[in-house]
Amino acid sequence: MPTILLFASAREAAGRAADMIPGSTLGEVLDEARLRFGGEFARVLAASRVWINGEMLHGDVDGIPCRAGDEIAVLPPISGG
Amino acid sequence: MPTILLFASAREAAGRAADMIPGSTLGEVLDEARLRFGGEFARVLAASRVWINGEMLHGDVDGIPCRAGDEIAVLPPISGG
Amino acid sequence: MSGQPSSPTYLVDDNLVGLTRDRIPISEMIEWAVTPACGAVVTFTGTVRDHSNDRVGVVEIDYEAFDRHVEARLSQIAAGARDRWPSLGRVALLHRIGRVPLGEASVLVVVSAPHREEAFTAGRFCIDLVKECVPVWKRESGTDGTSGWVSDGNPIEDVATAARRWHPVGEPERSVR
Amino acid sequence: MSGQPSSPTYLVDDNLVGLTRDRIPISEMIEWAVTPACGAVVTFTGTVRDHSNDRVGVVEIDYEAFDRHVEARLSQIAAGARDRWPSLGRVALLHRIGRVPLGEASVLVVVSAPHREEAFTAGRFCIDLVKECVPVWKRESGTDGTSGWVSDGNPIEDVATAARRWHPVGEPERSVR
Repeated sequence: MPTILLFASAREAAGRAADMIPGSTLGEVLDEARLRFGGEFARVLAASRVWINGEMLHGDVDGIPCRAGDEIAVLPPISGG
Repeated sequence: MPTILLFASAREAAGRAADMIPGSTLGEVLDEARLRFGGEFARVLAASRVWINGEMLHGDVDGIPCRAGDEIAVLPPISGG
Repeated sequence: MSGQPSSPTYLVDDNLVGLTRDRIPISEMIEWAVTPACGAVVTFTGTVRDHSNDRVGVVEIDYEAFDRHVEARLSQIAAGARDRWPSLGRVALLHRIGRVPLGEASVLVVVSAPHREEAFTAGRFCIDLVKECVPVWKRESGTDGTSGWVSDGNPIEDVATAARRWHPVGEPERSVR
Repeated sequence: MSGQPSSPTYLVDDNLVGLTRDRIPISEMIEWAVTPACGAVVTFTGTVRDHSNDRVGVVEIDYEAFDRHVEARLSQIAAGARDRWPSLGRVALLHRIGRVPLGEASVLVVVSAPHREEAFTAGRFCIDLVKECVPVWKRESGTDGTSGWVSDGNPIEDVATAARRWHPVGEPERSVR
């Protein structure tokens, strides 16, 4: 089952820093995350970057396949320094 | 009698850091300095700025009057820092 | 690296990057950056400020990071600067995380070069990219007892993309290749 | 001032200029420059380099100054920077004279500002003007035992003139007012 890692406002909205979430595509995992973590999390997610295994994703990413052991990171906007 | 202050390569060419040089205009003082200190000094002077009492001079300066107590400084090019 | 974010790590001889929970050793880094061939050292320290777009009366910022990606990103930025300005001597990029009180440094860039032109330009490049590309978030705490995540950030960017887009201040922006 | 060129002198609260024969206190100056309103500190250190246009194998530079005009000029430069970038926090400008060995700093600029943009630009302005306007000369000594005045300098310029002519790197040069 993929692991989701949550940072900063995404972590706070979800009430946890990490979770195991089922899904065979990124879209399924993120849908389930929105269900579990609620509307505030969904709002943060909409403004965030998503990385899989440290790689940034671009464009329409919902169809990307996910496997057990994949690490999906939700990174809210940064203001740096 | 005006005082002339010499720095860096001007000081080295003249063999001294300061001198008293007679003259009622800057042109007279600098002519006398060239005579006293020789050709190498004259070459350095040609590339230098001349300040009177801490003020930079511009343009044709030979006619500027000099008084006893005036401080004429010869400042070779700087390379800074 | 990510397991011990407590002291700077030498990654390449002339690039030094690190994530630390302690005070950033500013003068040590400047000393380290000096080499015989380099007459110019430019240093940028980003310090915790008493105000932001969100808040006045900031007394502390708590920096949270995706730890194990910070040094890799800093290292890419240092390498990107060296690609662009091959004359650079040394490049040090350090980020502090955890709670940083008002006035202390959270980020440090030190760049040395033979001449000041490239030291200034490369220093600016490095801090601009640190602020665009390194997964670090700021939670500000105020004198009023409240705190919150800084809300005016931008989506985190890849180093390669940000480097292509970066241009010296004053120069017209080039299109992204 | 000119009688005691041994320690930095406070001239105005938020500007600090000085002529010194000792090592330049870099980290103290950076600490001094940090204020609660300023999140960005840019530091330039000019260090003695092993080569110049004239010479390789430089081991030391002996700096000679028209002592009693150095601090006044540094002060004019700091004031000029503050006129141009009113948001600046603190500005420190120090010059060392006498014999400075390879790798040690001969000149220091530290500028703090709320944001990095003006800190970088003002820092560059300050060091450019120091190199154009401050009556200091360099005599380089080499490994071969010879020494000589650095010959590739420019005529010393007034601060007001140099400030008007100065423009950020990359911007087209403006005509002198």
